[in-house]
Amino acid sequence: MPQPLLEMRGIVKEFPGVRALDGVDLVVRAGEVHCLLGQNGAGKSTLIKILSGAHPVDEGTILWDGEPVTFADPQAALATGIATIYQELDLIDGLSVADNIYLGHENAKAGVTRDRDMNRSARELLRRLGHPEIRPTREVGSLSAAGKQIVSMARALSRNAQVIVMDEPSAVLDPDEVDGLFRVVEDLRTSGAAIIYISHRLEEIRRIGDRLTVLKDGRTVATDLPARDTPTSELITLMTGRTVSSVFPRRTTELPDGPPLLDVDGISRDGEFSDVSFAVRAGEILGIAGLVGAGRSEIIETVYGARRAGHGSVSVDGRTLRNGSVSSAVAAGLGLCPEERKSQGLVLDDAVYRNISLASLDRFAQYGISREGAERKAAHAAARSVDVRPDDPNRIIRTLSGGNQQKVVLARWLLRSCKVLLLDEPTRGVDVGARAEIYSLIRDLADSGVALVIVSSDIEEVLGLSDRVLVVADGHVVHDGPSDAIDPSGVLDRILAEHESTPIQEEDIA
Amino acid sequence: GNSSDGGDSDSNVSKSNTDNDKAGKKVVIGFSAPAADHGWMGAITKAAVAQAKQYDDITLKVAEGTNDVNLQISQVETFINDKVDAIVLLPFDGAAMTSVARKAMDAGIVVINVDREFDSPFAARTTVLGDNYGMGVSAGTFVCDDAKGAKGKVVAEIAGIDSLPLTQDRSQGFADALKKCGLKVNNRVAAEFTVESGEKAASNLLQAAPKIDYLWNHDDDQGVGVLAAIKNANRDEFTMIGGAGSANVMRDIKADNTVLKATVIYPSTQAADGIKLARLLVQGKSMSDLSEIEVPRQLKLSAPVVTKDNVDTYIKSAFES
Amino acid sequence: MSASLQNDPSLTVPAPTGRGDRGGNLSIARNLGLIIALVILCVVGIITAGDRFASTDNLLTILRLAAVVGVVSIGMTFVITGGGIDLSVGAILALASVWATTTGTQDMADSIGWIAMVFSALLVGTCAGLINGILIAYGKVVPFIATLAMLASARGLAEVIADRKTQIIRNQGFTDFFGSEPLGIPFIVIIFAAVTVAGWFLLNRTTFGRRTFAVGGNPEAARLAGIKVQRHTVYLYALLGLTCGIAAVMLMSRTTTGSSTHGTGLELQAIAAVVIGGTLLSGGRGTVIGTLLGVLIFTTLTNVFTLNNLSTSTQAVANGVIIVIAVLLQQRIADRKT
Amino acid sequence: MSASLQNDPSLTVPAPTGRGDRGGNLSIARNLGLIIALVILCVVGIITAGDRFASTDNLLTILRLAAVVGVVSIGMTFVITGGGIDLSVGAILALASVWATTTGTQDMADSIGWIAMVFSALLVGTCAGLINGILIAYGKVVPFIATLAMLASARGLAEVIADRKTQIIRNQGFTDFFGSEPLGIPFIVIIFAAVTVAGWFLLNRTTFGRRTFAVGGNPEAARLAGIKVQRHTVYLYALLGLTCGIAAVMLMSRTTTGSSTHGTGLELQAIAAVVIGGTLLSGGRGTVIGTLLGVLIFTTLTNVFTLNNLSTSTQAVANGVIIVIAVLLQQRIADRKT
Ligand SMILES: Nc1ncnc2c1ncn2[C@@H]1O[C@H](COP(=O)(O)OP(=O)(O)OP(=O)(O)O)[C@@H](O)[C@H]1O
Ligand SMILES: Nc1ncnc2c1ncn2[C@@H]1O[C@H](COP(=O)(O)OP(=O)(O)OP(=O)(O)O)[C@@H](O)[C@H]1O
Ligand SMILES: [Mg+2]
Ligand SMILES: [Mg+2]
Repeated sequence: MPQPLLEMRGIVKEFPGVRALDGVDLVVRAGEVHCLLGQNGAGKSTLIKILSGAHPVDEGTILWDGEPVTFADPQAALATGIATIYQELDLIDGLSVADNIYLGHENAKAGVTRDRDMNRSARELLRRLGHPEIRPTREVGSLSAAGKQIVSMARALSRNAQVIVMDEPSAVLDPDEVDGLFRVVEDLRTSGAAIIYISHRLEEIRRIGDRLTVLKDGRTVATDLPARDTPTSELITLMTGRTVSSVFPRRTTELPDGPPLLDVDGISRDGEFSDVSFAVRAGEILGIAGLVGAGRSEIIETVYGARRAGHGSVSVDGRTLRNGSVSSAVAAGLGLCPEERKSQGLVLDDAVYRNISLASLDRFAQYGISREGAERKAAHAAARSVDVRPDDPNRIIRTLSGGNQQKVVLARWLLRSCKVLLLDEPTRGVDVGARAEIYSLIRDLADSGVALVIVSSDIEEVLGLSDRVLVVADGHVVHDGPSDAIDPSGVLDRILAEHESTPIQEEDIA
Repeated sequence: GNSSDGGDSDSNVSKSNTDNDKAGKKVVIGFSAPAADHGWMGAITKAAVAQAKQYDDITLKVAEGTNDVNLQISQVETFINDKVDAIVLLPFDGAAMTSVARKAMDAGIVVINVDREFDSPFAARTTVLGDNYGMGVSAGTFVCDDAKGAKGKVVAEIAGIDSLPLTQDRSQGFADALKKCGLKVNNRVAAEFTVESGEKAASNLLQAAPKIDYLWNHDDDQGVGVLAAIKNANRDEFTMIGGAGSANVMRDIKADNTVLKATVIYPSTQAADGIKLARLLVQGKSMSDLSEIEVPRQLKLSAPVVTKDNVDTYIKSAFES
Repeated sequence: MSASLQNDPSLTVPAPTGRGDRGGNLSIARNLGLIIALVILCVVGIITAGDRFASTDNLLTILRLAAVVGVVSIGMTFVITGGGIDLSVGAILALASVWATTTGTQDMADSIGWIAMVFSALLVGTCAGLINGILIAYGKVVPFIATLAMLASARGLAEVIADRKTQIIRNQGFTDFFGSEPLGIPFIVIIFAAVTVAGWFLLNRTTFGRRTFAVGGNPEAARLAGIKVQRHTVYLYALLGLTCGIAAVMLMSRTTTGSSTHGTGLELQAIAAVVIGGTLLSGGRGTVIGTLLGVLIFTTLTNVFTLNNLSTSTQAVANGVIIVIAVLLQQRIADRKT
Repeated sequence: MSASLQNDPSLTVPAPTGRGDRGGNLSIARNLGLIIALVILCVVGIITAGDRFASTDNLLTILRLAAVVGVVSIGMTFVITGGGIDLSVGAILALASVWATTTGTQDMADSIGWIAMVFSALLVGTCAGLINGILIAYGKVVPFIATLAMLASARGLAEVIADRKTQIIRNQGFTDFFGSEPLGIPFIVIIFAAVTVAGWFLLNRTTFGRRTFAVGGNPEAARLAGIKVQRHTVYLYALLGLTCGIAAVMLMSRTTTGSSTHGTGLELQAIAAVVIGGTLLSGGRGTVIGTLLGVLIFTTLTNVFTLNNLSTSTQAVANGVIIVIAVLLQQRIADRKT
């Protein structure tokens, strides 16, 4: 067997109060796609941040081509040949796409940038990734999350690295873009590079992985497993230490008849979506399917009052909500788990319990004076119900792993016990075990009479969870019907049909 | 200019050749003044410190110069706690410092009020005042005399910090004097007593008034900037009068090669006088040149006009800004 | 790069520190540096000035000096925690003091009592704060610019109203009441204490305080959690305006005047005290106790300087150097404890 | 899946604003409000003051006035874009001007030429900036506090050195050189223009500028991209210190003096010009052209006021109101264009 390109041995990393890594081993060979698996908070991101020089290591050795190396800062790792796509988008919003791609290794002569050359090569990279429509001169802040992810990938490619680390790159991509990503991964592998790939979607690992390493609670519990044919149940047991059935919990009771609880009547917003109507009854789950960028987030944000509707109205329990007012929506019993948890959902430097109780402050207060004890207790219970780890309500959100942050947002609305809950990508970045728990939570909420609207890029998930499904393409509702009457390919067909009927405007590539 | 001729800070210090200078009982004096953010105020503090050094029996405590009345009040409070014998106080705002000065007097401390008057006679034992209104009158009278009754002369004024009562007094005096000979202030801007602000204000003023006959500038320190601006604008059609009486300006007047022909003195030795008086009062002495046994309640220093003719008399006591 | 950089704590993600005044040992750790700095200052004061420093009278002098800037700093803590900044506090104080001492107001005070003066100072302060808040929350003018504009306008207006004259308070009732010293403690120190306690309670024990942290920490998340972010922002600036009004009354009693020059430079003093205290300028984290310590440090520093007869320029230089040392000290201590 | 979907333009959402001065029409839209405000001001100037306003002399007066604060504002644009702030610029300017005009320096200038004075001003400015930068980047002192401390120390030091006297420049070569007017344009205006062009180029056409945006926009991301964030921060403050040194030379030539009172209040003027110009106080977005417009607006405003013989108080009130209106106007226009 050839010498491994990269070996990490006995890696230990401690944060104040947590031992995030407790002796992790990872061996990566050239020309392989090495998958890293583990629950939320297992230490995957921490491990790769040590590899990329973002965190200093506490103990352990890193061997590169058999030679011990230390990465004091990201520059050192990049110079060695390790490029990283981080889980949290690490782009500079104010800079253009090309500037972001070449940040830190600009094409410049005597400090003067050669913008034209950079734009040209950036365009080349984006084309290779299957996204020629993203203009290199465009400001990154104006891109959607998926667009930003593509730019991050282009940036990693631009380094011509020997090891490329991808921390949940597919979380914000739709199936089509994941295909594009995998083509690039395939190219890289053939050219002899090694890829470290992190994802919570087992089917992806089956498709492109060669070998895999499983982390649990900061330790390596299994390594050198074949990615393609290790049984799913074994992987899940390795990760979680128990067995989890990841089927969608089916409705056990008949959907009660009744007037709609949430009634959306012909809402539109210029340039985003038009004439969207739907109604959801108490206890019903409505799924909204569509590709990234179809305008689903915009629709439910408008329902929630976070965006002002140009036309149309939203009513809850027969009472019309004030247009563009989140507080009136919340008062009427609406809740929203937004799409981007960091920028829209969480106060990152505040404690877990305070983030959870944020929407229910009045419930734990008398004459405006908080009853801290009761609040903390209730919030802690809500955090437990979605299994936030570590189980410490005083923890600062910023120090939680990505998936656990998502659970905190969910817990907020569980605590508030709202009548209508809008969930935008509720399982993005959530591990298999927790995902099953969230599914059963959603089921329980519906059974207890809450009306739910779920947006997800995972079409199976939408269909599996919901009673009724709305398919959205280009800001139009192209299908509305019971979810058991349509299958994933049916959904895609509707979307394609819509795309063919409206010509796609190419962005100017010049 | 720069302190080229060294030790000129001492030249402002006066010693009388009487018994009063004989060492007496130790006197602790607290001194507080506004921030030395312009030359005249810097000269005031320096002169006071230099004066105190002349007497072995004086211990001077100098508080940080401040334009914050709240802080200045607390400095006086500290002096009271310290049980100093006398306080020489140049208040940022006389009215605002009245009540704390009174508290000091009530505590048996001799308070000498300098330059900016308290609004209660009980707040200070003695007040040493420059004559701000008189300054304006002197400048205005100079203009009237020089204009010799000619009507329609364009008069411009560059004031100091406009929100200070003393600036208002000076302007009032100037306007009143001008009225007597049928003139008025045609253009007025305010600067901030600093060179930079003088330059700025003057640049704009010179644009606003294409032709000027007389220009009164309240303060010679900002005057350095005003003169620079005049030079930058290549203007020389008018006569400029200064204020306060810095050594620079007197040298300019003497040399007679700029538009600056006169200045109105506003003594920078007031605080130094205050120190001397405080010492006399604490030691129970009198002003020996007066037959009066007690130190008088108020001393108003005059505001003479310095021109080429009498500059030699004043240049020795002028402050280096 | 050298290996020493590996242990540089600054390279890692910011260490989680306590947020408000609570959080047990964390908050003590965070304030410990300040407390140590204050203690060192006091020790220096005692060594250099002995009894003149360590006397009740001197303590009260320090507290009286701290009171005016302290009350405003408490208000400023709310605005900065809520993600804003206010440069107009000194100007608002001046305007309130002038308004409350115009002949009109004083005549009213003569007939219906000095409460009319207090009331008009508070009202003017609150209204000016309200205007700031509305411009910032609804007009979307950045706080720095909106309050800079208010700084210019309010002071200009104060000058116009006062006609550049210092207005003297004739009403004896007013001066007597606020000049009183129940139990030997100056009344304005009592007000300062009351405002501090109320501020601490409001920030740490009420939903208002909780919303302030959320609005400052992540306004978008706060909005999506149903908090009326704009309205809350207006409240914050109005609250600060109110504290400016209170400070105006305190300064009026201290100086027995109203003047358009009152409160000059107050904005920097207040912001510095708040930031030294540990409130984040970027919002989301704030501590009233820290602010209190910050104010006391600055005031004690000035007091020690005055007692020691340092020259003004030396004081300024020392001031700067000491501030930096205090902050560096505080950081090292906070880092060690977490 | 079909190829057509891969080109789905909706992966990208509508662009909000341009970043720097680049981005073509977007940046014009962003500056349009400022340009309109400036034009309105000029129209008001012409209506109220006629030829006195619209003359070459007056234009040069405005530019001369703008030059000093302008040069510092360009430097400030870099620091603010890089996520910092500097309150010490006025004090640094004062210190540099005093240092360059001490008898020692002037004697040196007499023997080796006035370049010695220029050199020492630039050196003092840069060193002071360097100290700021090191305190902030490596000492982790928040910029507000570090530069506030520098403000106190530098001005105090300037007072000590100058002994509170205004130091007059004797060197004729210096005054002649900087007072010259090649082609009728005052030399300091030429310096201002050169600094502006250099600043624009540095911010928009070099890796240094690119990294400044990155460091200000997201320092952690910049670090992960391999940028030496701390070192870059030091450079930014040193650069601003250098512009303070340049401004000191300009002010020395304008007033023929060095003084510890030079540059009083400069910090707020410079920050206000930068922020009005559209640079984000939170960093990551900055524009040199906007700053230039901001400086010109403030200077023209003062000029028009003076030409119209307005009292300082009225000027202050009007100033505040006009700033707010200009900002509101600019926002409405920018909103409409995007
Ligand atoms: N800066 C930090 N300070 C303190 N604790 C941290 C910090 N960063 C991570 N942790 C902790 O380290 C552990 C590992 O986190 P990490 O982000 O590596 O998990 P992960 O495997 O990537 O999870 P996910 O799948 O949710 O992204 C978690 O318990 C997390 O709370
Ligand atoms: N004008 C805009 N500027 C910046 N960001 C925007 C803008 N409009 C939308 N976005 C953001 O872009 C993201 C993606 O929007 P998109 O239209 O792709 O929604 P979607 O169809 O719901 O996609 P997804 O599958 O990611 O939920 C959203 O988070 C939205 O907040
Ligand atoms: Mg992770
Ligand atoms: Mg979306």
